Amino acid sequence: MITTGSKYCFGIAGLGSLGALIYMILINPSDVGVLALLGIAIAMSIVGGVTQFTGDFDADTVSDAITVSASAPANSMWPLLLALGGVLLLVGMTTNPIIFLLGIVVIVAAGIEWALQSWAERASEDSAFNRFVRERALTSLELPLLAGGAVAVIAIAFSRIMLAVSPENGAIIFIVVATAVLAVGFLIAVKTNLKKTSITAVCVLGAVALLVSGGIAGQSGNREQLVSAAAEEHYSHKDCEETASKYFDKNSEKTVSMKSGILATIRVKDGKLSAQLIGLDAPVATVTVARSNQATILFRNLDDEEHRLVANLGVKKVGETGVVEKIVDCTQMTGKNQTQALLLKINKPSASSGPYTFTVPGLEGQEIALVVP
Amino acid sequence: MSHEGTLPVSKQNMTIFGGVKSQGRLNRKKTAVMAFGVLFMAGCARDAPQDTWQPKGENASNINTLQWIVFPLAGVVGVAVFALIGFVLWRYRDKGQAIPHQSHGNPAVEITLTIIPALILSVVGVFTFRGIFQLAQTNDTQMVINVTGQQWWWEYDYPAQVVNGVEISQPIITAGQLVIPTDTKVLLRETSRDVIHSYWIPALNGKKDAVPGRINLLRLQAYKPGIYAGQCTEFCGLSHANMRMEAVALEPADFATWVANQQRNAQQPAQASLAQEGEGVFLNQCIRCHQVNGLKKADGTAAIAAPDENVYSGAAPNLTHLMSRNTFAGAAFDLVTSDCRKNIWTASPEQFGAAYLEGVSPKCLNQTNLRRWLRNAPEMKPMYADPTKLASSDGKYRGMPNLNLSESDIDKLVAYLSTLK
Amino acid sequence: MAMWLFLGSECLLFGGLISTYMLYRGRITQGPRPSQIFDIPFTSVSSFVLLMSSLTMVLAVTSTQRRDYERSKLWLTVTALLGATFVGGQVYEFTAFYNEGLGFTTNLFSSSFYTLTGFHGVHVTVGVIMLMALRGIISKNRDTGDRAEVVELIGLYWHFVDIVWIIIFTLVYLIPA
Amino acid sequence: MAIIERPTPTAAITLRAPVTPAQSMGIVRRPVTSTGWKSWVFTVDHKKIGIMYGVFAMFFFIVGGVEALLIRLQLATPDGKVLSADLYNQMFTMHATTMIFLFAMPMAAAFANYFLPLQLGARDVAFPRLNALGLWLLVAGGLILNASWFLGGAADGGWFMYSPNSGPVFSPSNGVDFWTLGVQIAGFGSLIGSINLIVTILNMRAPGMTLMKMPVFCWMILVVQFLLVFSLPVITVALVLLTFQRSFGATFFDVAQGADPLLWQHLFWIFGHPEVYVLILPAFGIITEVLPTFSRKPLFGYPFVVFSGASIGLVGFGVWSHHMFATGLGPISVAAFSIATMAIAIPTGVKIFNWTLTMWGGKIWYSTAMKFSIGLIVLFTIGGLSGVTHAVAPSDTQQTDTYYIVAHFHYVLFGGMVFGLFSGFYYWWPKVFGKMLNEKLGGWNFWLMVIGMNMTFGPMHILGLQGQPRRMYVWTEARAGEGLFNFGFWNKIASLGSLILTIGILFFLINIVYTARKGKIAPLDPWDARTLEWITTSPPKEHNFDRIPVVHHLDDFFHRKYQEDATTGELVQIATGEQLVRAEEANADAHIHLPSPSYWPIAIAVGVGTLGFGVVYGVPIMIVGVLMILGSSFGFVLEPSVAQDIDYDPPASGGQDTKELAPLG
Repeated sequence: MITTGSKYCFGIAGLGSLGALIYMILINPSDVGVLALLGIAIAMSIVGGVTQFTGDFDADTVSDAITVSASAPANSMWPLLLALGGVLLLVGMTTNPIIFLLGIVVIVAAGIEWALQSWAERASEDSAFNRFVRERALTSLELPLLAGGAVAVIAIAFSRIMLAVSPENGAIIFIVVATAVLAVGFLIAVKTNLKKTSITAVCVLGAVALLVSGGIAGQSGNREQLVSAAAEEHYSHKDCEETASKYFDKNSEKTVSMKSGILATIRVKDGKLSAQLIGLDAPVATVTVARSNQATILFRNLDDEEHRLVANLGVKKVGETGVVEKIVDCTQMTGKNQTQALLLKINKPSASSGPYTFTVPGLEGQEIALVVP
Repeated sequence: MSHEGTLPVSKQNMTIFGGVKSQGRLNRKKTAVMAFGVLFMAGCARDAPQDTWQPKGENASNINTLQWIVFPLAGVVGVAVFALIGFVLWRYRDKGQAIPHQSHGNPAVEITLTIIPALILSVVGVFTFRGIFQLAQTNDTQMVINVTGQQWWWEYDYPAQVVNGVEISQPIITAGQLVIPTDTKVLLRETSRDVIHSYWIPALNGKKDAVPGRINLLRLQAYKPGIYAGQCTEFCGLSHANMRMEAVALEPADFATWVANQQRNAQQPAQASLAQEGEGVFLNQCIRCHQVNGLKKADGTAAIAAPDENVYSGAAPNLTHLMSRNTFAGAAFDLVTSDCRKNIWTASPEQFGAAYLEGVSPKCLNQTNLRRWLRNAPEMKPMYADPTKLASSDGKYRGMPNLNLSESDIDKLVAYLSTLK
Repeated sequence: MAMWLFLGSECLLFGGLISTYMLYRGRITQGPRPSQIFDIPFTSVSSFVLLMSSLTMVLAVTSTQRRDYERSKLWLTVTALLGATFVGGQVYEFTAFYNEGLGFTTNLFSSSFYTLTGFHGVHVTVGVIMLMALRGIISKNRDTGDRAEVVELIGLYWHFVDIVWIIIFTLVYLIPA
Repeated sequence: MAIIERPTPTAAITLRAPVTPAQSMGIVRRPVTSTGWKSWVFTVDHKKIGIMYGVFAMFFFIVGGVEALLIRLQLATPDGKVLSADLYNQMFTMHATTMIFLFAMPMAAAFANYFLPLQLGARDVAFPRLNALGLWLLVAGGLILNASWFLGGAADGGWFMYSPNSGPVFSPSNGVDFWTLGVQIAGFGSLIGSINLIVTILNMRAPGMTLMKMPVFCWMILVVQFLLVFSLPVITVALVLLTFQRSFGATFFDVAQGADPLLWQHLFWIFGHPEVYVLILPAFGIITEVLPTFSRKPLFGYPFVVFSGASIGLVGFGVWSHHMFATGLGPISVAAFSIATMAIAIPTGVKIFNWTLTMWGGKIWYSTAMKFSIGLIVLFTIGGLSGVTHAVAPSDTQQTDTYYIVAHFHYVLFGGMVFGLFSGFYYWWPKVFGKMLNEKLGGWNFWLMVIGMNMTFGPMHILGLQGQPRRMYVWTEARAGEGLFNFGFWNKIASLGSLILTIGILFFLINIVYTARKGKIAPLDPWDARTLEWITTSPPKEHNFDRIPVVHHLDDFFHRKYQEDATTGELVQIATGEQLVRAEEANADAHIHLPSPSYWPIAIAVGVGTLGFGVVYGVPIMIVGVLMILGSSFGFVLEPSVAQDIDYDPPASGGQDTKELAPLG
């Protein structure tokens, strides 16, 4: 015999699969929505199977119990939430997949809560026991999910606000929010005679303020500076000129963390360029780097002026027009007694478009040959 | 049969470790038989090319000295401990004696037995300390060679330098066989293009890993001319077992000859010969990865290989002087027939140089191996060369794929390759 | 006892991550460098917020020990809110960095930075969830065992996460590469 | 969420609501009255968990053994054709991984779980449900590791998984993903288990048992658990970095970005070297129980053995780089690690001397358990001495990554650890199953294993010194040397030896079956033993002890049986073990609280496993896994350790969690 409870579950499962089918045909067969609806269908059929199997919803005994039950079913907000979820689902289908997903989450949560609550309410005639059963079944899911949801909402809303305002104001807002939380906490702790309603009011107010400003900030988008940074890709290209560039050389490195596996060290001292190879004591005029091989070159500046090391790696043709472009790589501007590393991996031999050289802009006429056999 | 005076004893020592000690306790009565067996083995065992107890150069000799301290010491300690255990097991077996006195130990004995091994080890420690710094010395280097490992072969590049008065004016690139002059302190600068490999010529020195992004130094020196076998010893993927190398030591004069030859470009094959057709095949296929110095395209420009576009490591062996080496494909296969190989490997130090510099003569060429390789390389040496499975490595091969050459193309190629002296 | 051992183990976990970061922070072939994008004033504020939450956690522990459960609920909530604010600050920081061109896969600095601070952020988030759940448990009266001890243990965890952040803040943000 | 669980089950929790009898909780009831397979799957009893660890480990011992046999078969002849290069690489990777993570560690956990509370005189471990969680996480890890065989190939980077060879380019199959996840999950299980065991040892010893009156087995387990607690997080870091690299495109081991491949090696070996002691110390602990029992003499120099074990553990953290002598560390660090490595030989030597001197002056009973223990001393000494030869770093550069090292660590791990575990099997089988393993079959088992082991791994010393590197799917005639005793000869001997070894182990399996069918019922004190686990029935009751023993001596059980005669000073037997057990039963405690079974440990493990698959196969599965973990871990936390009355069907009116014991006449 199919019990009432499992009928309910199987019904939802059927609706879910129908929804999935419609969704698949109308919108997009590979969308995540289909997966979600099918997931609901499968989950509900499993729940239905379990209830059928355990007979917890057995209508015969339960209906008797209800008639003699002293406590009427408690007020429930789950139907309301279920409806809300349905609305979100419909709205989301036409507008935004995130709203759609939210709808699914709300429906699943409300459905499970409702189902288990109604089951628990019929579990016995003792309402305290019923509440206990419900809590036993659900708190372990409710607690972490609610807490996780709260963290997510706060973190996302807060970060949207911070992204929208300037960094200075952001820091101030951060301080203000934190202080407000602390202050309210201390206030409540000290003033023991505060009314519960006023506390609740403050909390609700805070929550609403956070959500609303977060929503507005999210709509208005990121602050100008971040938008331009994303669009212009400030740090993605290296400027190998003689003078310092705005972004690439901003706060340039002073030391390197690589100490091992240095192929060669190139120094500038008294305006003179010199190179030394690992394993050899005498300075060399040519640095040989094996083809396609990762090589680390250290650049050490011992002069007062800032310098950078540039590796000139021949030319390449760009596009079909045959415009020739130089291939260069370089370190940042390096101050006095500072060191920077240049990581090179050269795939083409110097015979192909060479010669390759190391130069330091500003020290004209000096170079160190770079041979890639 | 070994001619090294120290060898029989070292073998005996090794066998003590493998055989007698482990089973000595099990069957005391057979110990004598086993000891006899050890002597017998010591007489019979022939040298394996990668034996770690037959140093042929200064660094390996230093290591060997240390081995000769620690192995016998360990052997003596082992025998003493086993004698003690054997005695206890025999003496205190259950003969129906009363339950013994419940003694809980004797601190004086305990402390003595802690101090004795500590003393022995500190002696070993002093020698170890000296050995480590001896081997790490690089400041009297006479020659530098860059060694680069990749799946699954070694590339050697000799930067421009003057060695024992012989000038290497432009870099030499070769693969598979490392050629060094005798009695010269050679510094290898090891690195790798893909995964970690390890360079090991047991007769010349211990091993040192070739780590990508790092440069590790390893010093080699060979007393006498000869060919010394080695093998990659850091697991490096599919064909790790097939990644071998050989170090060839030549008298300085012979080395000069070798350098002069290596610096020459490849010769154009004779007009209208099979080899010239082979050159065409090479330009069509092989040049994608393999460089031959001096090879020109039909329009007269230099042909430059682009392994970086086809192979993940971005390198393939330079074949300009293929026939000057007697192995190929990461020293895994012989380029010479087994008879010719034997002649080179067993040549006396005086004759070795001439035998090696002769290269692969037409009668010595191992056609079977070379043709099999050209027909289907990954079948001979496992490599990641399936064109359908290259998604993870940017569509590039790791190793040489099957080129599906026709038999006539293979004939032509073999003719061409054998001109690359 | 078990918590102490667990935290000891966690020390090594963060130790490993911090060492990785220290090794890699200067190895940059492309993209922004740490000194170019860190916003020290902002991070100082968020560190301060996390520190304050440690204070409120202490208050929560003491009020639980006094069996003043109303206050302990209050302080737990405040701690959780401050923690959530910190997490929000981290989400902001990550988004801002990403916009400036520092993706997770951009360079070695970015991978190790995001992994280290992300791991810490996950620890804070787990802590906040535990705090909120603990508050729920207390109000539902559904705790198992000694309530004061439970709060104290979670407090221990919270302080640990805090101390780790101070170390990270010093090593990652304040000491220049 | 270990933190909320209470160490000791306290009295029943009172319910706020009055419970109407005759109502059960349906499916949300705890599995308190389960029978059959459910009584194992949901159990929190340390003995059942111990047995399950053992069965799991034994299964993977056989799996790993088959892998090893295939390897030996491949290498018996030059250019072997049994396995392809790819399959061979997977085989040796999984052989090591299986043997270390799925056999050795779980088997040690089996002994620790079963005997630790018994030797300490405790009713259970400190956190029984965490104990179950540790087991199920290990099972989840093991399944994930081995699932890779059927899902596109197992990991092929060696158990050391050196980067960059383990990166997405060089190992494109999912094998390495499954490997990293499996090891992470199994490692997490071990971490939980070790925290649990440390708390058990420190908090739950019987009254009177000071730390220095604790059996050495417990001491060794304590050291091992500390090693695990501090080394597992380090490998977790390494594995997380690798997972992020492989699954999310991070750059940690991307050399083109400037990464340093040695980072992996350092992280791995900071874990990997203590791991060696994690594997060997439990075996040391076992034979330190067996040797005194069968020599009828207390351990020689108990404090020295304890402190040498602890110092092995401590120094074990400072020697990891000796696995990296060939990686170019620089002479100063090589020298430092070389010396530290030699130093660790000293406490190990102390142990060997103490074991030998324990037998000195004894009355040695050559039971199979004793034979295996003596086998351990001898074989481990060989492994230890060959270890000293490569503590000498220059000499190590010739030996590392050759078969000499394979020989060394198999003497240490097979000759040491496996022999110790087998000694434990024979010694404690009657305790666990109430039947004696057959001694005659045991003799065959022992001698075939000794011969097989020496034939397999002995020749590998010679192979290594002759220059055969490890991890090669084929070896070649060209490098084999000439004469009779070349690679070919020794490889054949080794392969033949592995067959003999297999037969030896088969004898053990035969012995198990024989014992189960026709085995002799074990007396209560078959070995005239010395420690507390023998003061209860075999197999022990669910609550372990009828009365918690009060301890006065090291080897308390022995001292309850024997006393020195005041005048002659000779030992006189005053009671048999049997009498002591009966006396305990007669004076049994009236109320004993035991923790109740739980669904949650296995539920969490299923969630973690799902999360693992999600990392490989996509975010939706990950989310499902996370939700499962969240829900079940909160269920775990919110559940009292002892079941409530309403958990029973029909609900009890109180007291069902309390076992009422009828005193036996």
